[in-house]
Amino acid sequence: MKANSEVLQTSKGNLLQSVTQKLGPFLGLLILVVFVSVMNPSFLEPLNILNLLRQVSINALIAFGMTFVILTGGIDLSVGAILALSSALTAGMIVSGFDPMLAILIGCLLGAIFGAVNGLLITKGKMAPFIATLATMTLFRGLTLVYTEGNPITGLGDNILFQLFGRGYFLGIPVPAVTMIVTFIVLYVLLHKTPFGRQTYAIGGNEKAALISGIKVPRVKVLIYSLSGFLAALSGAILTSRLNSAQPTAGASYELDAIAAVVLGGTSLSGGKGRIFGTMIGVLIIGVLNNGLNLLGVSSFYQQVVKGIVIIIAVLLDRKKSA
Amino acid sequence: MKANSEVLQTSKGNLLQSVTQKLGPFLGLLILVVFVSVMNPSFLEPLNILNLLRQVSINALIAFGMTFVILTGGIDLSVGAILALSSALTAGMIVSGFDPMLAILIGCLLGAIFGAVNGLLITKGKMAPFIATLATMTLFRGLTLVYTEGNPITGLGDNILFQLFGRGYFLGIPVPAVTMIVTFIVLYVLLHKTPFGRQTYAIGGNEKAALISGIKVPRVKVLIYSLSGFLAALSGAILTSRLNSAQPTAGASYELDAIAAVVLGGTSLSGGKGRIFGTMIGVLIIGVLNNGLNLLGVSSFYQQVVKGIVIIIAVLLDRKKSA
Amino acid sequence: KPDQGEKKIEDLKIGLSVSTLNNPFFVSLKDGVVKEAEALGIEVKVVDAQDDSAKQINDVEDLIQQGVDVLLINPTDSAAISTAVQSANSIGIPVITLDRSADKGEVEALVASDNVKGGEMAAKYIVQQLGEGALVAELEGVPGASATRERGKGFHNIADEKLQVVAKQAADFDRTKGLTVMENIIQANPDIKAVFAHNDEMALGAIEAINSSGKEIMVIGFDGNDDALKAIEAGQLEATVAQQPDLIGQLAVKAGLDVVQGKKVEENIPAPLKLVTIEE
Amino acid sequence: MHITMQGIYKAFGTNQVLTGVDFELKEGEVHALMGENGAGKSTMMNVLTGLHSLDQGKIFVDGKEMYFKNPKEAEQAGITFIHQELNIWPEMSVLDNMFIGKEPKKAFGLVDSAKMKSLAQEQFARLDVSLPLDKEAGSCSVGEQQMIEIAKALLTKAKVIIMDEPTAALTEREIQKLFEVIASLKKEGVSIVYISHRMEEIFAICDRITVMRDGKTVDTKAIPETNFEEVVRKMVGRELTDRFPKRDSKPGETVFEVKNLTGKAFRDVSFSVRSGEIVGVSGLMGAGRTEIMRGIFGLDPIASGEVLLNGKKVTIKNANQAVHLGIGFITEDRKDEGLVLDFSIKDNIALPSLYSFAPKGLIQEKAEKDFVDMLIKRLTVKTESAETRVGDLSGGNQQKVVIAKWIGIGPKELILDEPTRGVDVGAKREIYQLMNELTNRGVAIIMVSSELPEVLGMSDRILVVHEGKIAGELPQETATQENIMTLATGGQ
Ligand SMILES: Nc1ncnc2c1ncn2[C@@H]1O[C@H](COP(=O)(O)OP(=O)(O)OP(=O)(O)O)[C@@H](O)[C@H]1O
Ligand SMILES: Nc1ncnc2c1ncn2[C@@H]1O[C@H](COP(=O)(O)OP(=O)(O)OP(=O)(O)O)[C@@H](O)[C@H]1O
Ligand SMILES: O[C@@H]1[C@H](O)[C@H](O)CO[C@H]1O
Ligand SMILES: [Mg+2]
Ligand SMILES: [Mg+2]
Repeated sequence: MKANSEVLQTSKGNLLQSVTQKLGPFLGLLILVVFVSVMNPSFLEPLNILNLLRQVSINALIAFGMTFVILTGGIDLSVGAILALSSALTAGMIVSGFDPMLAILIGCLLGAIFGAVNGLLITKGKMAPFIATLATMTLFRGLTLVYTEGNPITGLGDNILFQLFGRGYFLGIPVPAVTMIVTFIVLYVLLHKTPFGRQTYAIGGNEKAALISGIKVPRVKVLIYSLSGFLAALSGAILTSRLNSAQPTAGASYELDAIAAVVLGGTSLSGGKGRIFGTMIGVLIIGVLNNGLNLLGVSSFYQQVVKGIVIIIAVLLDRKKSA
Repeated sequence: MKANSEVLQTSKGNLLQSVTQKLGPFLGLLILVVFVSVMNPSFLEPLNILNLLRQVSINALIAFGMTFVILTGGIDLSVGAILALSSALTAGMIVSGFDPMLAILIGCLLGAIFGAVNGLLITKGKMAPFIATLATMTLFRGLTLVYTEGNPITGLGDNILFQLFGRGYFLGIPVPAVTMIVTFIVLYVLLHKTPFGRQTYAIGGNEKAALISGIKVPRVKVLIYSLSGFLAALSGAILTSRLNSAQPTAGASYELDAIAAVVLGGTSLSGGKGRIFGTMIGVLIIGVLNNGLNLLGVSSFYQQVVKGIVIIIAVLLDRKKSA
Repeated sequence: KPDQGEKKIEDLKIGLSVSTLNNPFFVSLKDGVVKEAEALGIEVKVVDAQDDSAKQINDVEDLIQQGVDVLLINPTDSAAISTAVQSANSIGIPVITLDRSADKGEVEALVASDNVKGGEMAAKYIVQQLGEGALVAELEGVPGASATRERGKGFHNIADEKLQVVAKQAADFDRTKGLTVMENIIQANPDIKAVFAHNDEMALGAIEAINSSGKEIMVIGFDGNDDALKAIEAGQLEATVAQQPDLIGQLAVKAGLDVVQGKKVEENIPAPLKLVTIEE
Repeated sequence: MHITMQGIYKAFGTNQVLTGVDFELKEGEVHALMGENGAGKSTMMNVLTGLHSLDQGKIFVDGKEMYFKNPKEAEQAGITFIHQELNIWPEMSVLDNMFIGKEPKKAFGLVDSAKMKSLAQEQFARLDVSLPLDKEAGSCSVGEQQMIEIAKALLTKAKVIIMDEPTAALTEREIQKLFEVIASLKKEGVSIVYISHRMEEIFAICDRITVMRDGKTVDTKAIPETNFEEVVRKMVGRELTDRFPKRDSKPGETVFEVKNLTGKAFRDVSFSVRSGEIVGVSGLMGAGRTEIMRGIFGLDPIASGEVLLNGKKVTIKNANQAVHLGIGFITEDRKDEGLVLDFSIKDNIALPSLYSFAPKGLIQEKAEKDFVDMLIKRLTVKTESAETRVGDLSGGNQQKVVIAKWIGIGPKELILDEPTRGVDVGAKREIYQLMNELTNRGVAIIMVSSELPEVLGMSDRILVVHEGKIAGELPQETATQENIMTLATGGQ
């Protein structure tokens, strides 16, 4: 126990560092929130906050999965396409008479299977994640169009649970936001408190060493891409309920928003470093930007300019700090 | 000269290897061409081949620049947006009375400057190329929309040189194809015969070692991203001439086609390994796919499915071979 | 011109280039073409530009390569399609455009609804229902698309005089975007009374946003697609400026046939627009 | 535990690496494994522990035929491998590094961090290491990382520990500590396979020795029954006269001088090097020697102080400037910083002098090739061709390529940081000879080394660094292991 005090001492230095690390993106979010609410106080109205939470939940779920993927040093460009494909299949099942909640469950499992395809291409096929998921993005998108013939799938009936899933409230909180929060907690524990989470970091930090340490790298990766697919499908189900229809074009370029959120949250694209809490902040930053700029009446053209600049500044500040 | 025979001997082994390396994608292209022309002989008609060359020239120019970027271990997601922005600015200059060829030149230089911005964010700002160019993609796209107010820019007059640039023929070959071929030759020499090219490979192969060997890594990178921007702008100019207008939404997701071409050509996304000749083949594979599937009357939905599968198979075969 | 007039109808080949098939509107438009052609026993080759002008001119080249006798083009953009039209002209293949015009080149006929007029119809309807000076919002289509420009133009022709357009945001003809953009608009402008969406997809998204806000806001869409008609029946959508995409397709095939057979056709073939409300 | 390996064959593609190895490890013995770079030592151990599958041959563990499918299985059976290439997760804490893949668990499969901490502290105490457990492993020096690996291995309570060059990055004090631990493990009946290129160590702690050459075992003997010369002869297949070739040094003018150099990890560093002189730099692990050299070469920022070349003040803000001034830097980690592993020998050697082959913009390939072939011959790099991928060479030959690359710029001043780390005796001697040739031609050399015999055998003068400062300077004549260690540990 002697050594302990010594350990604690530097622990403090590290604690501070890890606090600013967490605080970095958080401060950015705070500044943004203050700015927007000064400019337009209606931003802070409870109704808008609830709106905001519901709006971000879809990107959040995708970005959670993306966090795991990026932590292993990978990337998943196919999430938007998986969202569209699984949501079309789910809607198809509902229309053909499946119980909606069962259909959602099957849809999410299908999403996990699509994700597993990515994982297998990357591990067994030794493809770079970028190119593997770029190819499956095209493939899944194509399959969606083939399946839907380019038309939205409607007529999803009025099962109350299904409607609540995307549109309802639970204790006054929008159900999608509840789904998001519960998922966050589960994934937080998975990532930070279990061997699986550590293995995720270990693979991204040094894959060779992970392999030598007996980590079943391919298995972990396949599971992680499946998780990403599952979460994409889950967010697809929320979207399907919100829109009361499955859109063949749903989820286009959602991968980019998710990746941006992960990076804004301080997770390194080269893997091994980052936290899911940061991703939640990143998601909120993007959400507040979208919502806030709309509230401020900024034209959608300028919105893109602002978004680009905010991402640059946020990442630059993060780099400065860690340097 | 004694040592030479010894050297030659294993050179042969290496030669064979490098031939199959080049031949890998080439074989894929050949199979594709044979297949399509058997199914629809009109594919091989000279007119269609010329068409094809013109069609691929835009992706080719972008993919050439992308090859350099990827060889350094980077990626450039902003090329499509640079294409749109520079082409809008070029069109703006033409409309306001600039000589069209001068405007194109300035447009290309502006493209190089936008590329340099990427380069600086990546080197000075220490941002990951993926996120830096993702941010500038959003930014440049936004600026394009702001500048054009979302409208295409038309009324580009009827300067004959400008029209020839995208639509004309030189010795019976479409001018864009000529531009592509000339650019290919210049870049081939640059990459394989000059110190600059060697440095490009070295940076991708081991950036630290390159730095310690006295290579001005930041300078080389900035130049390479500028080259990428320049070529995106050049292809933008061709597109502007072909469309006789600048489209604010032009170039959307062109980055993905370019990256796919580079990877299909056997260049590794982790940098340091690959060749521009392969990229040319990759571009042709994608071009033949697009053109061929149209000729075969495959519905656009299935086209995406086929494209996704072809990319997967091609990359998998390439991996197998090199393993 | 090559004397295609001698060809039998069954030997004719029609090329159709569609701007995108990711939108039910254009799917119906395509179906209109295909059904009409089938009925006449004519072969149709369809290509899909996926909303990319550059891809579209490649597509048109590929159609020409396949020896089509007449080209039906639904341009992604009126300016960008001109060169493709010109190259068709240069080898004597007649061109008919659908839904959107071509700025340059010789086009035998444009089969389309009058989008400017449609925009005006929507604005007039709002004025008629809510009176002058009502606060309204506008959900715009893909920035730069001719439908966006023209519907916006028509709408503002009236609205700038008689209504107050307090919010105007692009939602790219997309239902999902229609939903989120509308949520934000409501938050920023709680007092709006009506919203005009440049198409039904966005209108349907907006309705979901309005429903969850609990406000009473009148939504007017554009297109008249199946979902929208159902929503009108259900009392959720106030009205839509209905186009008849399948009719546009049919008329285009007829016109194409006429041209090939050497008959004269009208330069502008209008497909009637109809304001659909619950009364209809 | 008793292990026998019989007639093991292993090839990577067409590269036949093991061609019938026999090896026996008895319970409670320390068994040295020696051989030139590329002889197949690491590969044999990787085959044993299941990282690589074998093509032919038999493995018996305690008399039972047994083949491990992966390192984890071997570890669970009691065989732990401290790899030659450090398996560090630079972004993770020291603690996490030690427990990846074997975290103690509590309820619900959650990780038990408290237990992890106490287990780790136990091992650190045993090794006398005082590293904060939550420090990022990447910010630890190579030596510290090596200690983490050793502690990690001790955690497994193994019956067999394979140590592949564990001391390559350690300094005397850590090495002594490690030897104590090895002795106590031996008492507990643990068997140790000890792979090293350092003769002294082998004779100090091992019971038996197996020598390998070209993928075969040449001989196994009890240590008392053999000697230094015999081992070397068996390793290289010929007689090797002296370890350190005779130096005939005639230092000239001062070529290089630093005055009061201060940077992040060092203060007030002043010294000079004359032409034709080798200045050795010694010190404990983490003393800051590498950082000083990086500062001089422009890789890390300098807070104050000056650098003089041929008496003229120069500013070096980046490596490019250093190279232009004729300074070469052979870094301590050749794979990470020295070489582009996917490049050919030729492309690596030509890298810092590319522009001299391209007077008109295009690289004159003939000139480049002739130049490289000349260097390959002069340095006797063992290869079939200049086009061979550097990553496919043995460690010693890789190191020669790094040196060739810097000779190629025609240097006035060469900095060598651990120039023979992980290099076998034969190749070591060739590198020493090369250093002598260079100094004969007037090149000034700074040699950072943690191997005391090397420092003593090759330097004309020795600087000792302690906690970022020059603690003293010893002329070759009076320097001994003892007085160097005294200075290095802060004594006077
Ligand atoms: N994974 C691999 N793939 C291909 N070749 C390999 C691989 N691992 C080792 N080799 C080759 O096998 C040979 C023996 O290597 P090994 O690492 O076993 O040598 P060693 O005796 O440990 O040498 P050193 O003393 O340098 O560590 C070398 O030629 C090496 O290039
Ligand atoms: N990248 C880094 N970040 C932070 N600290 C570092 C880094 N590299 C080295 N250090 C620290 O700087 C100090 C000096 O390290 P350096 O590598 O220069 O020592 P050295 O004398 O060369 O020893 P070694 O034999 O281990 O190379 C050590 O305390 C080390 O922990
Ligand atoms: O007319 C069409 C439809 O309204 C469609 O919804 C979007 O594009 C327009 O051109
Ligand atoms: Mg070894
Ligand atoms: Mg060192």
